[in-house]
Amino acid sequence: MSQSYNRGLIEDFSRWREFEAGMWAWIFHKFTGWVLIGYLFTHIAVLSTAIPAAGAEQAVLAAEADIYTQTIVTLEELLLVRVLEVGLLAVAVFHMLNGTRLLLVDLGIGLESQDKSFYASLILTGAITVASVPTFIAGAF
Amino acid sequence: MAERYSSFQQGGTMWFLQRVTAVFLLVVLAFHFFLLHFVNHADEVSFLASSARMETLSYYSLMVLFLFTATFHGVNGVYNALVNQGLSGTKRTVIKWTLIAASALLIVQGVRTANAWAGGFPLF
Amino acid sequence: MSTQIPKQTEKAEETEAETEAETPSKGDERRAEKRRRADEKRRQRQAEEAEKAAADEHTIELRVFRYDPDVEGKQEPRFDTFHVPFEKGMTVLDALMYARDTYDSSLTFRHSCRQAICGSDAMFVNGGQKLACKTQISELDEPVRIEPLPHAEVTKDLVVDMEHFYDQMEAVEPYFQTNDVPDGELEEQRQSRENREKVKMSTRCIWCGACMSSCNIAAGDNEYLGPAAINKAYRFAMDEREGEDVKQKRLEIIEQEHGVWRCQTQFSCTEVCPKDIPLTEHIQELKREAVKNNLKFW
Amino acid sequence: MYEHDVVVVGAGGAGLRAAIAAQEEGADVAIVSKLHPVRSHTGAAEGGINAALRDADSWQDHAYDTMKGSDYLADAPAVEALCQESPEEVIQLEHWGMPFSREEDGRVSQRPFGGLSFPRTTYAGAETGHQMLHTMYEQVVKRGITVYDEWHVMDLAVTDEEDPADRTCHGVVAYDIQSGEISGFRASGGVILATGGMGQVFDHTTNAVANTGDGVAMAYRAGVPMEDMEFIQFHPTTLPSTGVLISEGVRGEGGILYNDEGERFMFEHGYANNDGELASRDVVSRAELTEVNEGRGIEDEYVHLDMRHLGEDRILDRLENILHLAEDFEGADGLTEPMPVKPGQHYAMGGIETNEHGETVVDGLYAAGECACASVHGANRLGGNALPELIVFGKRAGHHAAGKEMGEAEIPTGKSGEWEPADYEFEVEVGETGSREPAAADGGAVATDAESVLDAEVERAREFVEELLSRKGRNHAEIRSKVQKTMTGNVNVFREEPGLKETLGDLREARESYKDVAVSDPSRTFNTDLIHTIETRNVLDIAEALTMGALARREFRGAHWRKERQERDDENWLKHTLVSWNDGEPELWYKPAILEGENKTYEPKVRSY
Ligand SMILES: Cc1cc2nc3c(=O)[nH]c(=O)nc-3n(C[C@H](O)[C@H](O)[C@H](O)COP(=O)(O)OP(=O)(O)OC[C@H]3O[C@@H](n4cnc5c(N)ncnc54)[C@H](O)[C@@H]3O)c2cc1C
Ligand code: HEM
Ligand code: SF4
Ligand code: F3S
Ligand code: FES
Repeated sequence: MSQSYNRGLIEDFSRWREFEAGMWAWIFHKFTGWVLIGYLFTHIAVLSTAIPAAGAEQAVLAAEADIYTQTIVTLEELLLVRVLEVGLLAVAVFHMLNGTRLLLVDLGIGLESQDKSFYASLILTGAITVASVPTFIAGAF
Repeated sequence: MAERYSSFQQGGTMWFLQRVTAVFLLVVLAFHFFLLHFVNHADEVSFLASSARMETLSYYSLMVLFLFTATFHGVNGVYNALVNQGLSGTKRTVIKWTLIAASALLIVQGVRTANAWAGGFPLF
Repeated sequence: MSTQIPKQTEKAEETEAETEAETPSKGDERRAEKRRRADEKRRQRQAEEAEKAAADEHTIELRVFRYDPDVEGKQEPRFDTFHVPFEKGMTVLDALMYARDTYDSSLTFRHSCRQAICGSDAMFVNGGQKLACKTQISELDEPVRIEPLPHAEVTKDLVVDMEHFYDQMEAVEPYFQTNDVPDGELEEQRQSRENREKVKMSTRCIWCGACMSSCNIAAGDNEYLGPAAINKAYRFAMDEREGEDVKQKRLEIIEQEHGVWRCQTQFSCTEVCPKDIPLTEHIQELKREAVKNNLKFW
Repeated sequence: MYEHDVVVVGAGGAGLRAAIAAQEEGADVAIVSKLHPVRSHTGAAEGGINAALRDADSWQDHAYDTMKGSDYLADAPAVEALCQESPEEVIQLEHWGMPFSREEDGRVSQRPFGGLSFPRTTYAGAETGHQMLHTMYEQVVKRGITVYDEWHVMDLAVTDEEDPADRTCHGVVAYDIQSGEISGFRASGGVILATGGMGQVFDHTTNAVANTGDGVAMAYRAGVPMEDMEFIQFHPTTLPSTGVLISEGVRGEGGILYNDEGERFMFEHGYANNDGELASRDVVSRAELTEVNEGRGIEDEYVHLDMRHLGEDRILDRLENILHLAEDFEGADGLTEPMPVKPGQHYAMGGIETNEHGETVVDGLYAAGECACASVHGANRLGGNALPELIVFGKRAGHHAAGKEMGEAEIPTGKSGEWEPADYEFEVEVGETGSREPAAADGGAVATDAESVLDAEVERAREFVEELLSRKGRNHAEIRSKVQKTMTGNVNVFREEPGLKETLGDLREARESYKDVAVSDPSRTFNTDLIHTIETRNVLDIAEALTMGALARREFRGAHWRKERQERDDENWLKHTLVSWNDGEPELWYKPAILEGENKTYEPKVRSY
């Protein structure tokens, strides 16, 4: 069994500089994937306040005073949550775009421009995120 | 001579399912985001509005399918990532079953929520 | 500034003094004397070199990784600096050979053909896996930093242990197998031009190990077959002269737990391969073959 | 001590084929090689393998072409064996999966090559050697043949009888480069030397750095004669800084050679008024050097090979590989500038004297491949004839060593046949310097039983290494570089008496200096300094024998040109040159070339194409 030899700090700290596009794509995809599944769990947790809410009076529901609606509204009032939501969008968009890139790679399409398609995913993610900021922030203030 | 690694795994099937679910998610997630952030704004959400959507069979089943695929895709992705990093042996078995349990929990809870909105399984 | 003087000189001498006190053998004395002389020579050389560097603008500064488990003063990895006069067409290997033959004959690296075919001299040059003999010095930023291949055990200086890489290469049954060799004497197997074209790139591998060293996954999972071995499997799996049943066996080999599914399409293998083999493409094609084979619905 | 039936030294094309063959015969085989097999220089061969595969072709024609190409110095029995068996060997490679280039109908492709009367050069793109080497290594892996890689063989363990013909080889002594261990390898069946070329004798060569002719030197010191050492092929188009080969294809496509004054010298200076750049290798090499010597070389070193006029499309289509080579190894862009080229050492026709079964005069010692001289190339090797030599004679040696019955050989070895002593007196003393220093050890050992011969040899190797590591002295690199300089200066494509004598003197000095050579790296781990120092010894022995042969042969035959007599002299020189170590006092002698083949005699004719 061989193992990598420790060549001290020089190697460990500066290695990332030498990463190729494909390695960054891999790291980002991983990161975004984990964020998304993490979010899915919290998302369902928050949404399941709808279960007790379902037992509430019609009037309460109509007045939007049920626990589900209250939770969501309270959360949405926090600026932090809004910012995190934009972040989530960015994460999701990148994961989708790069995921599409990976699906193409799996099909053997466009392998020569795999680095360009990664940069394109990054740029597009940025653009879409910026463009959607108004919608997400709307009503927060 | 090198050791032969022959433990034949159904890596192929899982790999393939990861891609298939990805294609599905690509469409549904886009739809989901669009519907709940752009068509309807998140801060305007209410139980009744959610309920109204959930009461249609097509939306309900799409969302449940969304939940299933997203859970599979996400949890399988996490599991693969760990295995790729060298997770093995008992640790692997333990984590595998923990993840499966978590997925089951997530799905049960998710379906219960959907049912709460729909007032039981939507029949039309 | 040069780092050619080992920082441990003093410490090394201390240790020598100790060993001498314990076992005052002639051999030890001689070795100690030799080391002292070597150090002195090294210092002298370094002074000369610095002078030369100042006098001649066309010198290249090399910073070379040094380590030798066997020699006191080299057991702690360090970087040595060499100044090598530049010549048109000079490759990293030329520069290393010059440094070795002129300044320090203990500078160790593998090399043989000098023409990118023996695959001995893959190393880590300015942060990338390169074949030293195929890398022009003029295309690199200075100082040129030369290290052994990452993620492999360092044997000495720029030499790494290739055993594991060889094991992986040999784990994929890397030999032609067929059940129907034509009977007639001097009768060859037929192969279409298209098929030969298909496997052509995959047969160019020179076993340099650059790809394996660059792959993050291989670094994390020691048992991962790695791009070169998978490419070797591809070379046979795609050869139409091998029969269908052999192909089944080949797919099983590459589908094993640490086989193709480990690849995360990071592409660094493809980027560094000195023979321009489209490794990721080959790996991906095998994945698709394997899926087709398993699911058999198209 | 390691024990096997057959020990093969070297893992290039010849060594791998020999190992496979011996194993097929049921022997327990081990390969000992200083490089991992796939690193061997066979991988560098580009052009192809000659084999008469087609109905319109015949092995007889191939043999005829080879005899003619050799300038009638090859031995017919060996040439006929080569040409008869090459087809089946090539098909064997095909059956092992070698990815040959293919025709429309799926058969292997063949192309024309210099000096061949039929396009019979079978190839795999421009990487035939690479494919062949890897295909054979795959078979070695398949068969599970033991390979000791990165073990440097230092010397042979041979008994010390007076007459080399009475001696027996019991094994080899090798140094494990990784660990510094020195160990004996006992071979009860035989030792097969397949150590390849000796390009490092010259300072500009297409050969690898590892091609130091170790096997030849070891066999020489053990008493086996070296045959036809003076015949060295120089290739006219190699890159000046590295010696990388620029294929003949460039000139074939219409590439032009220019000197510093922009003259197309092949025509303008009348070197080859008909064929110009496409004249044979030795003619073009001599022309280039003449230009440089007369002051018309670029930077006094090389000439230009220009292919720009062929146009980008054609170059990219047919010579793309060349663009990469020029770019990677010389930093020259073949599309926009001419490429610098000069002649470089390429191939050694001579080597360890063997018969057509690969046997040497010493019992149990075989040689095959470029290090051997069964004499299939004579005074000049045809392109594409070395690779078939590896597989044909590799296999023969392997079979014989494993005990296969192969009949009586027709080529005599040693002084068992007709021979005559040389009448040439060397003015400089040659051979061993002074008393027998460990640094200049003879191959023989006094004992006769295998065990003690090996032990003695191992002991001697240990002492030698200890000595090198512990004493102080000069670095081998300066000695090697001196040898390479004088060899390239005087024993190059142009050879004349005064220069050759000067070189013999220089070599004498180098031998003296070698007596106090030392290794400054004290390490036991991967000590390349030590390995190179041991190799330099071999380089020295070979350079000397080569120069002796070149001095003695006063005629112009094949690759060997002598100013004193610029024509072939069949009257006096239809004979092989042999140099025997003779316990440190080299002896020069001759034996006749065998021109009678199986069913015809190859009458010397003028070699013109
Ligand atoms: C650039 C180039 C192009 C060529 N093109 C062609 C061509 O197109 N057609 C053709 O027919 N011929 C060609 N040749 C010639 C041919 O390739 C060689 O003659 C042939 O490959 C030599 O093979 P070999 O097996 O004898 O030696 P090699 O392949 O050189 O192998 C020698 C082996 O011996 C081992 N070895 C050496 N010394 C020791 C030691 N002391 N201890 C242990 N092991 C040792 C080495 O490790 C190596 O494995 C070409 C040659 C060159 C240089
Ligand atoms: C919207 C469309 C999506 C696409 C196109 C997509 C695509 C992909 C692909 C192709 C992979 C496999 C990467 C590989 O194995 O090499 C992957 C991994 C992953 N995905 Fe998605 N995905 C999407 C949505 C999601 C969602 C909604 C989640 C969260 C629930 C998610 C979580 C993950 C995780 C955790 C991984 C594993 C990451 C890792 O390797 O560490 N993905 N995705
Ligand atoms: S695939 Fe390329 S990088 Fe990897 S070992 Fe082969 S030649 Fe080297
Ligand atoms: S770098 Fe590694 S992850 Fe795959 S594409 Fe290459 S093997
Ligand atoms: S020296 Fe052979 S590949 Fe670089």
